[in-house]
Amino acid sequence: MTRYALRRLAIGLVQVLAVVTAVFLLVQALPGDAAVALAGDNPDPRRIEEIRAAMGLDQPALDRFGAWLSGLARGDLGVSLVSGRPVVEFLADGLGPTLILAVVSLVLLVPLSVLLGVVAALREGGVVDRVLTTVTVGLHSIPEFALAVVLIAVFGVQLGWLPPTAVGADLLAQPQVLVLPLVVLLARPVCSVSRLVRAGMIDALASDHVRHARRLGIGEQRVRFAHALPNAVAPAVQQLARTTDWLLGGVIVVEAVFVIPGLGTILVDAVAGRDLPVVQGLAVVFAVTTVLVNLVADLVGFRLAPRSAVVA
Amino acid sequence: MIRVLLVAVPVVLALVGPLFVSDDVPRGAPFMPNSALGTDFVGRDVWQQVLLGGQTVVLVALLATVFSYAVGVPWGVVAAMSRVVDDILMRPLDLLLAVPSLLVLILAAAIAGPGLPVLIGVVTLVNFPDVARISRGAALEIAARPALEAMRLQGESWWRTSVVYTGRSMLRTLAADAGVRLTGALYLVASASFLGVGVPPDAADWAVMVDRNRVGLFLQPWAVVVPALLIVALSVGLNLTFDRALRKEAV
Amino acid sequence: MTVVHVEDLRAVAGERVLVDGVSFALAAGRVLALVGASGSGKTTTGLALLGEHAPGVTVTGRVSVSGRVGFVPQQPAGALNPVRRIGGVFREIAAVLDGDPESLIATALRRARVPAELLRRFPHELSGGQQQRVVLAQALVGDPAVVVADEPTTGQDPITRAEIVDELASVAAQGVAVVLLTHDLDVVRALADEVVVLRDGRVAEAGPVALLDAPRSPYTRALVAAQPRVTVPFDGAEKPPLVQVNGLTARHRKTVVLRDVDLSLGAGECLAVVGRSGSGKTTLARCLSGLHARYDGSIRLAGEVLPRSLRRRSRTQLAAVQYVFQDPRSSFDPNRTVLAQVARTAVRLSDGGEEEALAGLAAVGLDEATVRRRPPGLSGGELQRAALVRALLARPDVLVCDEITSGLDTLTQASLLDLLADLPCAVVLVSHDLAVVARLADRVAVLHRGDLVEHGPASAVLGSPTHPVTIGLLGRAMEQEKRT
Amino acid sequence: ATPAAPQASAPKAGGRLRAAFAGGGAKEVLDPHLANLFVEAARAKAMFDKLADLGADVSAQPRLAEKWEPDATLTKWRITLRDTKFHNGQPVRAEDVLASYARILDPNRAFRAKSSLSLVDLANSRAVDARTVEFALKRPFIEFPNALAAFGAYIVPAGAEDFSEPVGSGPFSFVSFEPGKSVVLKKNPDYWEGAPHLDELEFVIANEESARANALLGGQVQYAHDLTPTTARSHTDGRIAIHRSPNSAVQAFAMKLDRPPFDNRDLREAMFLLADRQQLVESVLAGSGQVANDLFGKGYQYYADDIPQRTRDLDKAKFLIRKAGAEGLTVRLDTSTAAAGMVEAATVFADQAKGSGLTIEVVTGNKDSYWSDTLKNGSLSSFRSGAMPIETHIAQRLLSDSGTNVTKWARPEFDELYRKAVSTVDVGERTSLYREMQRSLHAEGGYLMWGFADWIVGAAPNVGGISTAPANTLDWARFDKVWLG
Ligand SMILES: Nc1ncnc2c1ncn2[C@@H]1O[C@H](COP(=O)(O)OP(=O)(O)OP(=O)(O)O)[C@@H](O)[C@H]1O
Ligand SMILES: Nc1ncnc2c1ncn2[C@@H]1O[C@H](COP(=O)(O)OP(=O)(O)OP(=O)(O)O)[C@@H](O)[C@H]1O
Ligand SMILES: [Mg+2]
Ligand SMILES: [Mg+2]
Repeated sequence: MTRYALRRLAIGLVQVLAVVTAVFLLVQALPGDAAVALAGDNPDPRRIEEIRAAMGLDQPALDRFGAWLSGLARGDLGVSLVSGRPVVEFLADGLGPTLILAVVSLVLLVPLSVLLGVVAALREGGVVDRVLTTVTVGLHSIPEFALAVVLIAVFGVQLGWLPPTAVGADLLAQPQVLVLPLVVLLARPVCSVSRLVRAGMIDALASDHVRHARRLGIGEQRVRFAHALPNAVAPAVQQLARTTDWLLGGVIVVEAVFVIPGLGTILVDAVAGRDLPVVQGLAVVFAVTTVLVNLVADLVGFRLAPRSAVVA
Repeated sequence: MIRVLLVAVPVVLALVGPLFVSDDVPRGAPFMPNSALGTDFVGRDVWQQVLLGGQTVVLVALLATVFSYAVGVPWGVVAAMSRVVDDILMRPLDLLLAVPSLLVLILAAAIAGPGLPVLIGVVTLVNFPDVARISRGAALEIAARPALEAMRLQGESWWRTSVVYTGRSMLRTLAADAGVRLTGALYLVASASFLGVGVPPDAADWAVMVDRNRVGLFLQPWAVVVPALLIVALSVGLNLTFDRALRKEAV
Repeated sequence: MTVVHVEDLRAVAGERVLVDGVSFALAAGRVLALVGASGSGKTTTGLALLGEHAPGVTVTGRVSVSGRVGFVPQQPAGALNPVRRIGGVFREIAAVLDGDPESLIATALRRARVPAELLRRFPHELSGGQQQRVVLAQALVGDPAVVVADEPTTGQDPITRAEIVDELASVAAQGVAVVLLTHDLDVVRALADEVVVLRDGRVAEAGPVALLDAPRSPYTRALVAAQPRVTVPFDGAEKPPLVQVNGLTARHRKTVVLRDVDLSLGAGECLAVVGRSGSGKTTLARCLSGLHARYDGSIRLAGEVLPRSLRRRSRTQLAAVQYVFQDPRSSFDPNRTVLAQVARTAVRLSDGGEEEALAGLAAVGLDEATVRRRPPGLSGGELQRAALVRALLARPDVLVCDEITSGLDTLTQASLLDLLADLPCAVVLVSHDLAVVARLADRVAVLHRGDLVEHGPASAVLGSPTHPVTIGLLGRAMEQEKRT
Repeated sequence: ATPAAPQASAPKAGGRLRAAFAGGGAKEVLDPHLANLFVEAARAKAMFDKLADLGADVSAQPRLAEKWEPDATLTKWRITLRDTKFHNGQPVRAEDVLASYARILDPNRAFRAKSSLSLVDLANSRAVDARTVEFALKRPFIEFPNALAAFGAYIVPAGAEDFSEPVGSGPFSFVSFEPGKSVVLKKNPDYWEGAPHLDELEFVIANEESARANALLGGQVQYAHDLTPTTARSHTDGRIAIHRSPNSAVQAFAMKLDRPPFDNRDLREAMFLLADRQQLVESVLAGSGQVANDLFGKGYQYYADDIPQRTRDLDKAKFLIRKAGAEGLTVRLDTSTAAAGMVEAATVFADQAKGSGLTIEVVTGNKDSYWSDTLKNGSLSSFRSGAMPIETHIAQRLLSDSGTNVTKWARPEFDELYRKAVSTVDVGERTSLYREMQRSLHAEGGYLMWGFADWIVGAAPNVGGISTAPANTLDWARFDKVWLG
């Protein structure tokens, strides 16, 4: 297992480098650059040239990438083109809110989606199942911003029960500002994860070993939760990994609508501003989390499906 | 019955809606309640926009889903055939999966500029690695089945073994996936509009309508609610239909 | 003391009567065998003792059992939860019973002869025989009054089979009533005190086990008569080799599962491959038929080296070597009719068509109405015959059959054996059943952990075995023979 | 149907006001010379002063400069500074002014005010005494105060380079900064124009318009900058007060005069006549604005308000199109989402051109490179501009050598008029020169300016003292005059 993890980490390193290179090329391919973005409306071409020179954008792209890479090797992510602040500071600023959102979402998501999936599976084809399917799929297909707009309009503005945004708030000191964003964040993953749990649970409940466990006189609740469920969650773990990835990758829409300045906001701003070092720094963070999250998911997956470890 | 209605209403509206739209639409002030569903954010009649706007949503979501499968399924099946090809084909996809899909969306759309083909391309790009992974898994399992080995022993052609049999056997797995994937495609189209990529901001498109008219939610809720409900109805209807089809097949 | 009492048991699925008026009683410490052809209602009756039935089946009649019923299902692998360690499940079972859990488990493990260190393992880390004993131990936790064992010996090699028989015998000796559902008459003879013969859900005959030696009902007589015996065959004349295997070493990933095997087989001969479970028999068969390409060494057909992979075999080469899978159901595509699939061989490999397929199928007793159904509509025995026809339509020089008789009742098995015996082509027969081997084989190859430990004419190998494994396999078979 | 902004009670001292602005994310900085976004401009204005700033009619008004006097050649300007101090207690000296301008004009850097100040001849400018600066200009320029009021031309203490805790002379002083999130300021009790009413001022960032509006509705902020007309219309129940600043931005289409088809004067006029400006204002600006007359700067100093308003005349337009031989022609209208409303306006205009013989095909381009693309490519494009003096508009966009001459309006006689105007001391004479320039632009220019958008700001009903001067002028976003009632 350890050897497997180490090998995966080595591959992960290559992947991170590849992602960073790809992102560099993509950002290079974008029309305009940081100078154009900074110059704003109706810019004077002369001024753009000046900004370009001031930012060092007149250097060949390859040189800049090389310099950035050698910095990375020393653990230095460089400085923002636009503001001149170290990229690490940006990431540190954005990571706080993003982590809070991601962690709280996951803590709520796992039990909730498992519960819904199990309930739907136990009533497969029945009214409860269909209602749950309709509600979760409905929520899954509503764009986040639409859901957010409605929730804010109703609970934030009309009823005034909850703060409509998190503007200027300290997320930990005023947890009530997190309620609406979390509801919006959870709507989609609850659907995708609970539907996988449901499908897995239906298969597991019909399996020979569950039938056999019942015959052995094991209580129904234990049969459901200790025998059927572990089999049902194995496929959902992969989906959870993708969700975690998504949560850590910055949930742009939710951050924008509720004014939570996390990694997603930084990403959008950095891409819009063509602030290449910041985009690169974010790409490193995203790629590393993806590699780690998927590794963890696979290790958990092996734990849940011991047979697959033999194959891997 | 409900299931059928949920799918049929949006699809029929999308397909035949444009036929009922007159060419010279009078423009008024934005968000005025002067007709059945009022006006939208640039003063166009919401009902006319609803009639016009289904085609792109349904088209983009359907085409992008179809393309994701058209690319992803052969990709996965070919990868499943040999270990060497597997590495060549699947490693780059791991890479693509390692870049957050929204970053892909933003970058790709920024490079290619707006337009429906671009949007379809981007949604396909975001979706097909997943499809390829699922198909590869399914194909690997099918390739090990005695039924396929028996066919090869019979000297069956590549077409019959790899395409007809493997394809058909993957249907169940893919059908289970398709409902959620279509929903995901609808959602991506809508999110693209929110991020301002891929579609012109005043396009007649249900997803764009939801985004652009949300500022007028307090003045003219229909402009948001009607297109949003149509999208939700389509997704829910499709998923219920797939669920039902799968349950039938399992029995 | 009677612990099981069944009276007028009926099971109906829609129009169809699955079990019709079955009655029997069983006392503690006694073994009752329910025998009969496939589909005769054995499992349905067994499940009724547990108060269970398949979905869509209605059960009526009186079933009374004093005490708990333990169940040993037909496939232990499926009954064990892949994600749970063995020990955890034992503790759960014990927890719902009275008494000290630790001692309950320890007793059950001792009775089923399961070593305690297995408790820390996952099911996939156990051998088939160990899995079988674990399932038995689960059934024995907390002194059940009755154990129902469904086909406990199917697909096991003679040595394992004998071990299972011993275990059940010792369970019965400890005062537990055992209901045995099987079509293996040797096992019945070895274990049972009483026999109930089922035919199409009705009791054809019932009584003490001795009735198998003097059956009254014609059906029972046919069942018993169809059972093959291990007999040492006569030597046939030595034939020029058709198939030659030289230095065959095969791997699954990195593990070597066959080591330096040399074999030969003459035209029209039958070569039986025997050995314990996991010894590499299937791998050998698959190498021959081109389904397993990762091997060193060579396989020649009539002097010509056969390409390793099917992809590179010509049509004639494909037709020349055909393979019949152990599990017929999974070797058919459930979505197309059996006829359509069988006929493809004729179309692709011998320029024939549907008529030839129909003729071939009719020859094994499958009428057109049956084969125009899809595979799920056919019984295992029928599919097995269809699979055989599918291979034979290629008019092969060599037919490789992997375990094609296990899981069949004696009558169906007998008709299949007749068919094989009359084939003009050479046959490679992989089998656990030495009686079948003795009946058909001209030559015998014995595999043990990937090594070919004995190879020669059947009379020599079966008549004077030299390797301990052969002796073991044969010894067990002969032992059972002797008991009858 | 808009409620008049309720004038809150009499000015009251104290309290903390939170103002929500769109931001540039974590890339924002506090260096006032780098200010680019509205929020940066508002923050810079709260902490710093310029020598001059733009008044309600977008003409330069003295600020840190108490007064200015040009010499007869208009190339030497003597500026007297107010007697005031930076937040650190140091006086504001002539030296600081020269150092600030030197920093902006540094050839190796690219500050936004650089081009406006480029006519200052720094080498020959000097500090006469601690409170008097004498600027030498490279050419005569009567509008030099416009340059002093240029965006970002703030006065910082000499030698200031680190702006993590900025020190200025403005009405508020720095307390704390979290990039992309908030800036907290406190009142400068010694401000030369009188201490602000507020004790504390916090700028928070919310990029989404709806988020700013919701935060205001939810009481999380008391001031929300840049709201849409729809939001203004949605909340007429008195929960929030809406403040509109007319003439804050102009919306237009730009035709290029140096290439077909708009090198044809008749066709340009036909375009002018095709536009139904009222409808554009109605549906694109949601009624929150005024019709424009193809001229920049309505209500600003020198604006030619005597030129009659153009209205739609389809028949004449058709005639002119035919005359220009453009019947059946399809023209491509480049637009993008680079500025709000541009795409919508383009679509509406394309609709209005239906049936005129000319077909307008709207092409939405990449928003990130739109402004540089539109300078070079295409013949017809969307255009939008914020407030600036008419002189600046002409200098930047309408002279032969202007950097952002989108319409390629290049006429020696027009350049000459401009040169004459900026060296004319007499206001009346200057005004008539500006009018002459505007008449020729109105008759045959390339800008089809169809509307002026209101700038909309929302505030809690108890907030008083919010001015309705156009965006980017002195009184816009001026929190030292604001109080919490
Ligand atoms: N749900 C059902 N509906 C209809 N028929 C069924 C159903 N379940 C089982 N049967 C039929 O009932 C008959 C008896 O089945 P059962 O499993 O008891 O047979 P068996 O004697 O155990 O056979 P085998 O030796 O193959 O295990 C079979 O013909 C089977 O096809
Ligand atoms: N796909 C596989 N991957 C890895 N090991 C395998 C695989 N298939 C078989 N083996 C191993 O190869 C060995 C030989 O397997 P094989 O199937 O040839 O045995 P067998 O003699 O046919 O046994 P049985 O009588 O149980 O069918 C066994 O130890 C088995 O565990
Ligand atoms: Mg059975
Ligand atoms: Mg085998």
